Amino acid sequence: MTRSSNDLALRVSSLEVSFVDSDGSLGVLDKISFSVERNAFVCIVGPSGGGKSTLLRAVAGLIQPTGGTVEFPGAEEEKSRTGLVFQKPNLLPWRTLQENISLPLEIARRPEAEIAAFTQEMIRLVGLEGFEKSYPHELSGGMAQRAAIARCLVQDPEILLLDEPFGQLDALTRDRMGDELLRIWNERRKTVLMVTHSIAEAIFLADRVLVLTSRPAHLTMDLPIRLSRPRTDAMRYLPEFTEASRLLREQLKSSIAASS
Amino acid sequence: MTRSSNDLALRVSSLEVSFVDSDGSLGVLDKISFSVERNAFVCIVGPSGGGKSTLLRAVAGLIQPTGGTVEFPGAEEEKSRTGLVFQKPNLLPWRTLQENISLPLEIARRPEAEIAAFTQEMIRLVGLEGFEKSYPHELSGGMAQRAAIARCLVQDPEILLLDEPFGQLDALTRDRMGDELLRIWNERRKTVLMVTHSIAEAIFLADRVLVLTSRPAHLTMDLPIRLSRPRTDAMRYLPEFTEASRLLREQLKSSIAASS
Amino acid sequence: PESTLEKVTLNLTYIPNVQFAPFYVAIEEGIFANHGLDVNLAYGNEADMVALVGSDHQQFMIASGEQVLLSRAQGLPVISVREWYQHYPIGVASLKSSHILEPADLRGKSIGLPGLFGASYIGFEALAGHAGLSDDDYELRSIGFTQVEALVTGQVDAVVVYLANEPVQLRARGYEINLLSVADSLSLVGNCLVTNEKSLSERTDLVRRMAVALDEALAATAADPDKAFEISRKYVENLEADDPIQKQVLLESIKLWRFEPEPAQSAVERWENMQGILLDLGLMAVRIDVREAFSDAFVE
Amino acid sequence: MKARSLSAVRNLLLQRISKNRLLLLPLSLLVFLLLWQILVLALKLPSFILPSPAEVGKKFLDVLASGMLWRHFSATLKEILLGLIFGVSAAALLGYGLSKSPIAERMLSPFLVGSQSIPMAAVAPLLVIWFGPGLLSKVLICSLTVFFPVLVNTLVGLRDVPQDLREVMRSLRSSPAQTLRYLEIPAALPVFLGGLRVGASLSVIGAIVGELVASDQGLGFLINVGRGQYDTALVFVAVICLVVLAASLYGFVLLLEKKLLSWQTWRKEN
Amino acid sequence: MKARSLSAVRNLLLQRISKNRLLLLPLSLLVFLLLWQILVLALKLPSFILPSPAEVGKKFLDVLASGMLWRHFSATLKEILLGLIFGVSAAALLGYGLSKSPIAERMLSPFLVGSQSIPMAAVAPLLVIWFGPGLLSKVLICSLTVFFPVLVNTLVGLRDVPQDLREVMRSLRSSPAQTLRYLEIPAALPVFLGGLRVGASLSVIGAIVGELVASDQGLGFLINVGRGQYDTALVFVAVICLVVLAASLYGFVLLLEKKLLSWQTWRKEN
Ligand SMILES: Nc1ncnc2c1ncn2[C@@H]1O[C@H](COP(=O)(O)OP(=O)(O)OP(=O)(O)O)[C@@H](O)[C@H]1O
Ligand SMILES: Nc1ncnc2c1ncn2[C@@H]1O[C@H](COP(=O)(O)OP(=O)(O)OP(=O)(O)O)[C@@H](O)[C@H]1O
Ligand SMILES: [Mg+2]
Ligand SMILES: [Mg+2]
Repeated sequence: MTRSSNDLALRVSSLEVSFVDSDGSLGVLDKISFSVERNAFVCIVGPSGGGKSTLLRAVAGLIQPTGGTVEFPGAEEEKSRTGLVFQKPNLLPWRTLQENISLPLEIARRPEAEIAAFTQEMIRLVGLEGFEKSYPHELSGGMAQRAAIARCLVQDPEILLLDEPFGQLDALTRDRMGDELLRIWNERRKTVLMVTHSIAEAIFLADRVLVLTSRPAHLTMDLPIRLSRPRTDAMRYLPEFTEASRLLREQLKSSIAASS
Repeated sequence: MTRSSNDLALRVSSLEVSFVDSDGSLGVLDKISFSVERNAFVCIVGPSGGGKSTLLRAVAGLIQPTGGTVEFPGAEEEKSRTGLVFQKPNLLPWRTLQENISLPLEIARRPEAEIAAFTQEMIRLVGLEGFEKSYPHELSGGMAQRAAIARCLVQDPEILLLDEPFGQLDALTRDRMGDELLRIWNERRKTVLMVTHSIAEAIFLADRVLVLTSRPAHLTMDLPIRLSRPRTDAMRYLPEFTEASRLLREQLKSSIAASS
Repeated sequence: PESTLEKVTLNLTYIPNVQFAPFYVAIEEGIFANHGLDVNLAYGNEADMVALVGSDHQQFMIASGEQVLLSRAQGLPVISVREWYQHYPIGVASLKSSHILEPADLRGKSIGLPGLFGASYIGFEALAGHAGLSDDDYELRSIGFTQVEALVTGQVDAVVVYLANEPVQLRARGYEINLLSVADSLSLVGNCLVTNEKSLSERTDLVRRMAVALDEALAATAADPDKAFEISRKYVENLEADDPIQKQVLLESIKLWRFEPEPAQSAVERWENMQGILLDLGLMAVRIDVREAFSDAFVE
Repeated sequence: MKARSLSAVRNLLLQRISKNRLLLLPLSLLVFLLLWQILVLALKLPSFILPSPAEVGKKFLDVLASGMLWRHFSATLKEILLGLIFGVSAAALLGYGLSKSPIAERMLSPFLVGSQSIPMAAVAPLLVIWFGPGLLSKVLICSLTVFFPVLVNTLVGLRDVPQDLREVMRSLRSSPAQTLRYLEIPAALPVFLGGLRVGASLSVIGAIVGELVASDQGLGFLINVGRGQYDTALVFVAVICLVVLAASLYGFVLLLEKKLLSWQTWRKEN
Repeated sequence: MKARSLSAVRNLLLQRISKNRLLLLPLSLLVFLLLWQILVLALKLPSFILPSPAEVGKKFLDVLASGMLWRHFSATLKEILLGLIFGVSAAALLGYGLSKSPIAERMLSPFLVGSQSIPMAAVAPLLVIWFGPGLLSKVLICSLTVFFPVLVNTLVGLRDVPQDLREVMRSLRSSPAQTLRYLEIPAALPVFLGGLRVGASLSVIGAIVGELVASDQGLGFLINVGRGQYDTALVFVAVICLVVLAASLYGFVLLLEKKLLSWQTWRKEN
């Protein structure tokens, strides 16, 4: 795996976002700048309510930043540049699981056969075989979230934006999905930007971990993780791992203390 | 703290639940029996889609079991016997955070002053000061879930039923909420039945951990946690902790393998 | 041959009814065709039809005399070319038990009428005014077209009716009634054949043929009411061959018709009588020249 | 636990009854006829004011046999169906358009609302001049009647499409047409169909209003005929046909709801 | 990024305009008057069929000055307000009741729907006999008109209350009355108000229909008078008053929506 650091997939410059809420203006993102190299796996951690989801949504183009820019240098085509998995499953309640997962392909007008094949593949990947015909309401919280992940993966986007995608999964499924994610990332050479609330998960998965402060969020740390690939469970006990964990935990604590 | 094992708060006997879904009947809970002593802290772990939420909802009386019974031996009054925190925040979108949290007290027709005081106390407890007047949509995922926890606590129920309450919280808040929960449990002598997908969290918090299999779920393990109270972070590294962790992880793996 | 017939629409008010028997006879017996006319009968609201004829969107209609004056007062160039009715067809009906035998007996009574507009209102006011009564002497109630029902259920003491219809209906159902006829007090202009000034001046021959055809149709109908009734069944829905009530309605209305056109002088009188009432009621603001409201060009 | 199993039994019972709902309609019809007959006997009104069920039944058979009923019924039905097609399509299209442009909505809505409250009788001559006295003007009135409730519910339904599902569609780079097809139509459907329920039953009144003003066929015309001849039984036959027609249209929309919203039983939880 | 900032500018502009919406109504009114005048000039219809805006304006001032307009306007307004109060309360109450009992809904709905499609003109005799020719029968017709759209939307709104929020209320052991107050009313309000929008504008027609059939006051009566005297300008004055009345009622409901649903701007995401 060769990566040139000049080959950027995403550049965020002085990004600012504020909301007009019921009592005045609320600054959420405060001059956030970072970039992500092509095929890198970057995790974001930060306190609850800090602005992590807001950052991802701004990158996905779902909200207009109050200031700053989001660029995709050298992106080939406008389509399928980013794929976003929301914090909530947000499945369409009138579509079965299968129909929910095939939706992006239908929107992209892929041929029928391809849609069926890809959809089935993704359902298998997230372990939902047998529930193809179930409606969202018939799924447990974790199953719905897995379906949402499958719906994103099926688009095969260049940059995967994941907002706490494993929040509702049980420990085992969570580990399995993490492994799968690494496999997919590795196989298909994706760029991944993922919000998580588990420091251990962030270190285990990422090339770099970004730390946001609480609101208004700014970037206080950009920690490279120097663990070799492929990652194995054994690495969790390496000193590098423990050290990264300590650093991140302290940074988080101090940034919360500083802002409150 | 004295606890007699005969002093039961909850007895579940041969509980069975099955759903009629779009293609036939789906057995979810399969003859589940267990009991919870008064003031005990019991955690439930199990694979995603296994039936954990269903179990809690049956205990809360929200769904009618197909078979078996749920009893509350020696419960004094009908009211406030159980308080349930759902897997989703389920806040009322037209009420502010404060109004959402005070809802149970309004329903219980408590005096105004008491409502205001209790509500404010709970908002402080879950760290949402300053967001009293925000509408649910203006809250981040984690903040909404914390509000839902506050809404449950404010009722002061005898048995707390928690369905992955910390699923959307960041690591630090999660730890803090866990500590708070232990403090509340300790102070107010509550019985707690909590679903979690983190094995470590289950061990750290609980007196006993119940393991459910995948669907149709039955109880495969009822593991007492022999760690003293109050729990400290240091205990995470005790051999008892690691052993419990290993046992649970293995049980989970084998029960998934068995059923699929 | 058919192609030489001139197509025209003749507007009748309301819906198909035996009272319009002459027009059905005229079609079926070829009277219209003899005069080179292919007549299409249409039905609708009187005021709407007057507006359509006044604006020359259509050429012929049957309208009551007061409508001609009222609309002319508002500048509609409509004109009567042939009176159909001899007597103004409005009256006041009451149950025998109320002992309303002459107009003066209406004092202190409640009187139901469809509304404060149209022929029934004007006819009633003419009757009452002629008897020296004013609106303070009785109570008028707007009850819509529910006169029969309101009378027999005792909602009102008397109702304003069309002479040829409601009285027949009431008597046929066994109610004994007293009837006051407007025509007994005052000579007014009833239904006439109406066209507009433009047609009259530019298509005089057409108008003449229509007027003459109407004359012949009236005579033919009166000559053989049974046959006319039979012919009407083709046009009027729900008419049983032996329906005694509807047959009576036809006979009663024939009594109201005018067969021999009269000298113009007395026509002016009738129109002036009408105008006087409309002015008194405030329905017309200014006096117009009634001689322009009708044409006696086709009176033989 | 007792309370629970009791209510389970009750639910089962209700399910039974509602399954045999073929029985329900005749039952309520019977109750209705009984009430009517009692009313006739109690009020002692002459039959040309309130005919008895038997008289109306006889009249019904008469006009059915003579073919008269069917002729007028089908005329009205035609107007209604055409009116529904035009009215509903116009309302759905305009509703979609307005939901995308709040300014246009604000500019147009006073006129749209106003158009609802123009009594047909008042503008009849204009209608006749512009659209003739025939089918077109009736279809138009009918469309106008249907139009408004469907429009309002289209607007409300589209406004209530959850914002986060809209975001999903945007994140999938769906075109407006695709968002319409995959998100907006299914999401707004329940409320839209609520409007259609109202519209479908109002459409009957719409067609009749036109017929009452001026016509020579249709059930409204039949009512005029009956009233003109004091044949109240005929009026009742026509009115009952109207009522049945409206109820059928309503029932049809309910069926449609059941079919199109089968996911709704499941929808509750998402 | 360009596209984004462009659309931001556009949004700002639209915001400006919609803030100055006091300007919007006069503007659209002006457009309307212009179109009307053009129509008059183009069609060359005589003024007794389509009077010009100026003629109607003059007539308006006349009848306003004489007090005649206000007398009839207030009579109609009274009928409408009473009709609205009765119709809406009945519909809301019955809607709540029926939403709790699907069987009752199924038994009653054919009759409710049917009652919608009975043309008033056809049952006028019965109405006059039972309720007299006065205020009561008009209020009744008006209530009946309002009733149905509000009922249907109450039913749809209550049916669409999210099941998981119902579960929250149940888990809080809320009584039916409390569930109604804290959950069902606020949750069903948006769709209910949609029904009220339709109902409020239909109520005007309801009152007028009664007045056109039989009355001696009200705007419907004024229309009858104008038509009887071939005073088309007077008819137009009355019709315009009706239109304005309906639009005001509609606007009032919109205001109510804005006030009661202020949380809805935020609601989208929950
Ligand atoms: N549409 C909005 N209007 C007003 N305020 C908003 C809106 N969306 C988010 N916020 C506010 O912005 C802040 C950041 O929200 P965000 O969802 O980005 O947090 P987060 O870091 O993802 O938190 P969590 O980990 O709990 O999901 C919160 O304080 C929230 O109240
Ligand atoms: N109302 C319902 N109708 C039909 N099937 C249902 C219903 N609710 C739950 N299920 C099914 O029951 C099973 C268990 O669901 P449940 O929500 O209890 O799982 P869970 O253990 O809580 O999972 P998770 O950890 O992912 O939340 C799932 O397979 C789900 O599809
Ligand atoms: Mg978030
Ligand atoms: Mg669950």
